[in-house]
Amino acid sequence: METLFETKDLTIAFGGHIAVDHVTISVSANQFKSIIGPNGAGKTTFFNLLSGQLSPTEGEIFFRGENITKLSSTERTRKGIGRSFQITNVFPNLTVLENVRLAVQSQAGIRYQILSHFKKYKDLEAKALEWLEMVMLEDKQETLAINLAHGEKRKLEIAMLLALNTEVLLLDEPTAGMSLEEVPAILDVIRRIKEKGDRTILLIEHKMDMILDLSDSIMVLFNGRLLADGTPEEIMQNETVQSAYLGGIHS
Amino acid sequence: SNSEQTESEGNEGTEGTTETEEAPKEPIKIGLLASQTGGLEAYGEQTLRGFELGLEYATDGTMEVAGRKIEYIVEDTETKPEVAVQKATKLLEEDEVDFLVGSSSSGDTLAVLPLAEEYEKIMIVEPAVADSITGSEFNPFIFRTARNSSQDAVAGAAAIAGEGVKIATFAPDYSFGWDGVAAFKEAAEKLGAEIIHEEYAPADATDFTSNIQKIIDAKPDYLFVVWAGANSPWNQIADMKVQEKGIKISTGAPDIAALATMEPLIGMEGFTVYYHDLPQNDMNAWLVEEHKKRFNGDVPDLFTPGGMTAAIAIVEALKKTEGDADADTLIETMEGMSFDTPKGTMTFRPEDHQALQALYAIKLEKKDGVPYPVPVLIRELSPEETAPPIRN
Amino acid sequence: MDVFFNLTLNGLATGMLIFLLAAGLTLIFGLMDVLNFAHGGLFAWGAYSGTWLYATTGSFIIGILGAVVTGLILGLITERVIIKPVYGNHVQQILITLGLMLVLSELLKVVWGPNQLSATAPDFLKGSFELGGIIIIKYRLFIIAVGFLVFVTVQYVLKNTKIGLVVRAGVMNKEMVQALGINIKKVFMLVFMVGSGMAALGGVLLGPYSGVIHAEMGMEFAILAFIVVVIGGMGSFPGSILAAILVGLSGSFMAYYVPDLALAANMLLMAVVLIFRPQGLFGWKG
Amino acid sequence: MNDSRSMMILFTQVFIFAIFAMSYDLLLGFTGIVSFGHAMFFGIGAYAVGIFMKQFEPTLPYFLLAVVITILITAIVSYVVGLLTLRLKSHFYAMLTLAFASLFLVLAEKWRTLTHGNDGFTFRTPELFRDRLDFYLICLVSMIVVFLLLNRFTNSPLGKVLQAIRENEQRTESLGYSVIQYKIIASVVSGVLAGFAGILYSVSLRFVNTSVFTMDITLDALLMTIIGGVGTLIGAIIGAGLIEFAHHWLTELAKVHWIFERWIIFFGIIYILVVMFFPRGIVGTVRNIKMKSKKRVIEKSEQQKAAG
Amino acid sequence: MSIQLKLEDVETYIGQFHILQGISLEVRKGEVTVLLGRNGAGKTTTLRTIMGLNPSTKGTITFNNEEIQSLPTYSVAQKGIGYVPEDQGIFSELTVEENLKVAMKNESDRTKERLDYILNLFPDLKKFWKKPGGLLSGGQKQMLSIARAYVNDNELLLIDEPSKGLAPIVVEKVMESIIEMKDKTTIVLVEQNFMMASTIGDQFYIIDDGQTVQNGAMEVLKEDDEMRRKYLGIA
Ligand SMILES: Nc1ncnc2c1ncn2[C@@H]1O[C@H](COP(=O)(O)OP(=O)(O)OP(=O)(O)O)[C@@H](O)[C@H]1O
Ligand SMILES: Nc1ncnc2c1ncn2[C@@H]1O[C@H](COP(=O)(O)OP(=O)(O)OP(=O)(O)O)[C@@H](O)[C@H]1O
Ligand SMILES: [Mg+2]
Ligand SMILES: [Mg+2]
Repeated sequence: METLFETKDLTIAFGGHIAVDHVTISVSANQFKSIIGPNGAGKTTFFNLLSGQLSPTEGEIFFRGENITKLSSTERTRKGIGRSFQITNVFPNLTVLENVRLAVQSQAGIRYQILSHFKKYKDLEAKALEWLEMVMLEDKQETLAINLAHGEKRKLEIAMLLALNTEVLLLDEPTAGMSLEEVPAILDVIRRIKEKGDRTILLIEHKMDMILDLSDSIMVLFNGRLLADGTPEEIMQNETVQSAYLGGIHS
Repeated sequence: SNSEQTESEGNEGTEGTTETEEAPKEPIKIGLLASQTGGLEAYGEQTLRGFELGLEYATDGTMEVAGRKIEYIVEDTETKPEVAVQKATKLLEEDEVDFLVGSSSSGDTLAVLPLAEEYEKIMIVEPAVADSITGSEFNPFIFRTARNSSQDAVAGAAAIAGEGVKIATFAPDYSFGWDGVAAFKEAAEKLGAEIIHEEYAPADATDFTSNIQKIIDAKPDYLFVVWAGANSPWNQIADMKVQEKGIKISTGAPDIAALATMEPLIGMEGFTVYYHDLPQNDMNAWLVEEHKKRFNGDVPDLFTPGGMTAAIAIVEALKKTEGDADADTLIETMEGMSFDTPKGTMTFRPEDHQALQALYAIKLEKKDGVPYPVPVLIRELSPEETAPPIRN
Repeated sequence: MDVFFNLTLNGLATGMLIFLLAAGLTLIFGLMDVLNFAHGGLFAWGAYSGTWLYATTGSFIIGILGAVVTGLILGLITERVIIKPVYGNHVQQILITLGLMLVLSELLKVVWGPNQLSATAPDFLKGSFELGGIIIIKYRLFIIAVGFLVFVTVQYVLKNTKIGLVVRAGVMNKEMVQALGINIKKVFMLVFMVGSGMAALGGVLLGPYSGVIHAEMGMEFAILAFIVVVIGGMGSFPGSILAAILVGLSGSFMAYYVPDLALAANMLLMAVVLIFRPQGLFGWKG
Repeated sequence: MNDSRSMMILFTQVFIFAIFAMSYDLLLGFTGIVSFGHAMFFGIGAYAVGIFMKQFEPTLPYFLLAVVITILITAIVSYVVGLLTLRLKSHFYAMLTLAFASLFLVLAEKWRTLTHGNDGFTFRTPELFRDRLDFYLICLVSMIVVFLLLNRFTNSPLGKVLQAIRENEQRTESLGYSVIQYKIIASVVSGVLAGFAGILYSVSLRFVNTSVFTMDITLDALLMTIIGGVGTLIGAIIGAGLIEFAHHWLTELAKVHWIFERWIIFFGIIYILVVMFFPRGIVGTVRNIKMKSKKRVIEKSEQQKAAG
Repeated sequence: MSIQLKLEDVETYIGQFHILQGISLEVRKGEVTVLLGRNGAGKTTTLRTIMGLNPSTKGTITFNNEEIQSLPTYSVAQKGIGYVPEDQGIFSELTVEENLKVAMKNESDRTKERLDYILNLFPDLKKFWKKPGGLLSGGQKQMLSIARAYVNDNELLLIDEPSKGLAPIVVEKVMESIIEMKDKTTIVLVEQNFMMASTIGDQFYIIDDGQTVQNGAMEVLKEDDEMRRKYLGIA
């Protein structure tokens, strides 16, 4: 299988605290990989390094063989690495539709257009609506994002990522706080994307059933270090994972 | 075109006939620009009071000259050039004034000067002090009854400069200060003095001790201070023991409110534009008397006689033209015109229309019953003596 | 060497004076994050009321206390009427406090007239003495002492009570602080009052420093206070005092050694500090 | 007729400040950047014209040259200032712009051969601007053109990204927009337009002095924008009108009744009342009310549907 | 068992939106009452209304036989009600220590004891004692938020989705801690993790469209597949 991206000795330290510690992985195209690990293990930080929110103190990141370590998050998004955020991160005083439309607009490469009036971009809006329907948020399209309930914000977050239509999707606890009823629906969306087979997905989650259900492979971070990387079965057998992460519930 | 309009309107009632005594004449209108709000509002108030009294005095209370009534309209410039221009335009366009008088700040006045020329109306500048008003920015419609920076400087120099005297200057770091020092330097050097140090400080500074330190280091005989504005250095000059180090201080005495802050400088010799008991003449006596009567016992202040002078200059000129307010006629009349003022006789110099006037060499003294140091006359500096160079 | 000492001492004193002016703003702007453009109005009211009280009663202490009380009262009214509706909204704060500033400084003229007033120190603080070539101005020593005292007191209170924390927490998340059982409105009101009282104290102490007070002094010194709070790092008292002393010293030394730049001294200092430390001297990172 | 002449001058002033305030709104309302130094661009324009008209000839070619120079300088300065948004956040950025504007003020004060310091200087303008009616029309047209341009600009895809930056800078970046470039674009457009307003201002006065670089000028823009309603453009125009006219009427009243002699108090009270009754500025609040009543109508009809 | 908290027909508007349209519930002392419902149903708003953060417009809220619906938030909190908000409400520029310090009502030995207990429960917090709250990981923030509500002796705790973002082993610990303190502290819990909700819950209420539509003992819900499917979308 073709390797889509890889990290070499990826490391970041905040002051004295090493949050990600020499992590070397490679992810092949169209794979579904999950990342698990205790709170504070460095999962989100690892995403931040991949998406360019943070730059590493050491190590490199390659995307399709190209070294992208020095690229900004903007450039990485344009290259095809999109992400969602663990802490809801939307445009609070814009409507739900406008939020998604901004993502669609970026995806369409309409960035510095001044002359053509925005209203002409009906199809952008139509596309944005499609994404909203996909996450079951279409009836909230005129609501300001700040007024959404928590779970609704999570859905918006996902819609914005999907609208970017990037080849790589980095999903940071997409369903945290989402209701029991809707988790399956969102999982469905993710599954469908996976099944189309043209996306590479990295997922951070603490919901083990979901991870086991979706993942081709799982990597485990512990104190910033890569503890294990393997198939779901292998990982579930891992002693440390059992005792220090899952605890009694899954044993 | 505007003056045509005024005339045709003025002639409406008497169309076809030559002017006769009985025909009711249009009033003379004067537009007064002054700061009535903001930092300079005290100056504005002085000018206004003086002007009102001046009109009364000059017309013997009739408020008429050559058969024409005199009206005046006051506008507040707020010490902002753009407001000054707006208000001046309003006076010229809407009220169709025949004269402008003003204003309290040099900046406002400079902004208005071109309007006088554009509308061909006489503007009496009072009490703005910038040299450039009758210098580089001069136009023939401008007459100034106020003294200018150079006159101040000449007076200041006359009070202290002499052969071999070493002088340091201290002034705020903006046009007013630079102008004042430059003019002083010229005048003082003419008298044989030497300017050994020029010190400037931001006008709004809190701490002047560094500047004073440098002046002390320069060891002059005199320190000549050009200062205006509320934030004054007098306290710190006293605290730094400048006088104890054998450096005599000199400056222009300001208005009464500011004199109150000059307690530490008692004994200082300098000059002033006006203090109410300095000029000894009937008109000044009248001014002091009337002013007290009208403004519950207050005496006229630094710029009150200036306002009065501006009024008198207008009335005197109109008397001479028999009520004709045409600018060209007025210019011809006023150039070289001498007239009496609370400060004695003044003369509009023909070249730059600056009124030559007396200033006063004074000493600050403590007087019983007066809550501020009082300027006491050393000698009157004659108009000829204080005549500034012509620079237009 | 004498010159150096003179410049240092006077710069330090001026710095302390500026600190006194900025201390109230460090609370109101730095800690509470209220862009209070009317702060200068409080200086001026402190200065006028204090100077007037001193002149009428003959007691400098009464003057100072009177100024502080005036500041507290004005602070109370201001907080209740003007600031309370606009917490957390900088745009509205700018407009409403600028309005208040106009009202405050014009009212001064209604009460005390448009003229500047002279302000003097009491006799025991008047004048100066020389100590081996160094001129020491008594009032400046007094200012240094008061400044130091204010700094120590405030620092002690902030370090030994939760109040500073509560205010900062309240600015970040007002609801949560209340959900923790704290009446944040009352805390804000008290802190605002104290800040206003300190502004008035700065104002009344400024009077004898320059010898005059005038209605326009407010805006002039308010900008200086804002500079100090920002380059010190928002809400940090050690930052404010350091920044104030830097402003004082740079003013003093620049006026002596590079007089051409003295006019720009404060702004240059601020530009340099901010370009090299974008969060201010004692600002938190991030 | 005469009365309207005087009004005309007032309106000219309104138009000029409306342009200035709109340029400020682009920063404050649309991009979320607070600047305390906007006067620097205004001043650059004002002085460029003044100096050219004074030092050379008051002719149209020189005027145009002054315009070009203004555009160049304001563009360069606003580019640099815009770059600094990268480093400095909120208050710190605002204060830095204040420092820059103050340095321009000092420069104007000190470079006396050119500027005559704070006394300033008068100059003649090209023939075209001498008639006040013509100039009034020029300013009116300029304001309309600037409004239309900015309206188009802010409603363009680019403008939408600016609003996104105002809302959440970091998120905008991760959507694939290069935030700093947008901020610089906004800064430059705003700076150049402010410079243009400065040009018109000094032409209207035929005089320029250091007051064009002062904090007061920035505050004017700030107040007008906020009173009208930030992020609305039209609000900046209404704000400019309101402030200029309130000012005009209050000073007139001062002559009529002594109560208004301290008219500045009433001026201050107006600001306070605007915040209390129009918390989002006049346009913002009115729009809000309209939107609410529209929603209510929709809700009602929905309820009726549900009931029916 | 006595009823500690009671809501009767509570309605709440946010702006002009009618969010709560009739919430009635009874919370018994020493029990864990779980609020369930889909996204946007009004669970969070219910907790916020109890806290006085979104004041009710109708109905009564009684806590220990005292009506509290018109009290300001801080008074409600002072009555002994602790709150863990859904968005964690961390003071991001304050350190972990300072976050806890703001929350502490006093510095008694009892508080210190509780602090020890908390730091034992969440060792991460001890590790990052001096770190600004905003820099913590998502789960660590959640721990801090819970910890803030735990430092005081509260009679009632309102906890909004505590398990969100926590590693399974930590969820377990939180569950244990809740069970442990049940006898002293009554708990109202909003929780999407049904495993957790059903394990520790005694009573349940289902909220739908701003109304309480079902309630009963947790045991009942566990058995009733139909009800779960209808309101919670799970079987
Ligand atoms: N900007 C930062 N500065 C300092 N420390 C940080 C920063 N970001 C993260 N950390 C620290 O790095 C560690 C890893 O954090 P990270 O957010 O990656 O954890 P995580 O694995 O995503 O945890 P969780 O499951 O709780 O979300 C944590 O201890 C956190 O406090
Ligand atoms: N400030 C607000 N303005 C307008 N509507 C709001 C506001 N806050 C919440 N809402 C709406 O109120 C409804 C209930 O919100 P609430 O947060 O109580 O739901 P919830 O049950 O907690 O949902 P979740 O499980 O997603 O957290 C939602 O539809 C939400 O959109
Ligand atoms: Mg995380
Ligand atoms: Mg919720």
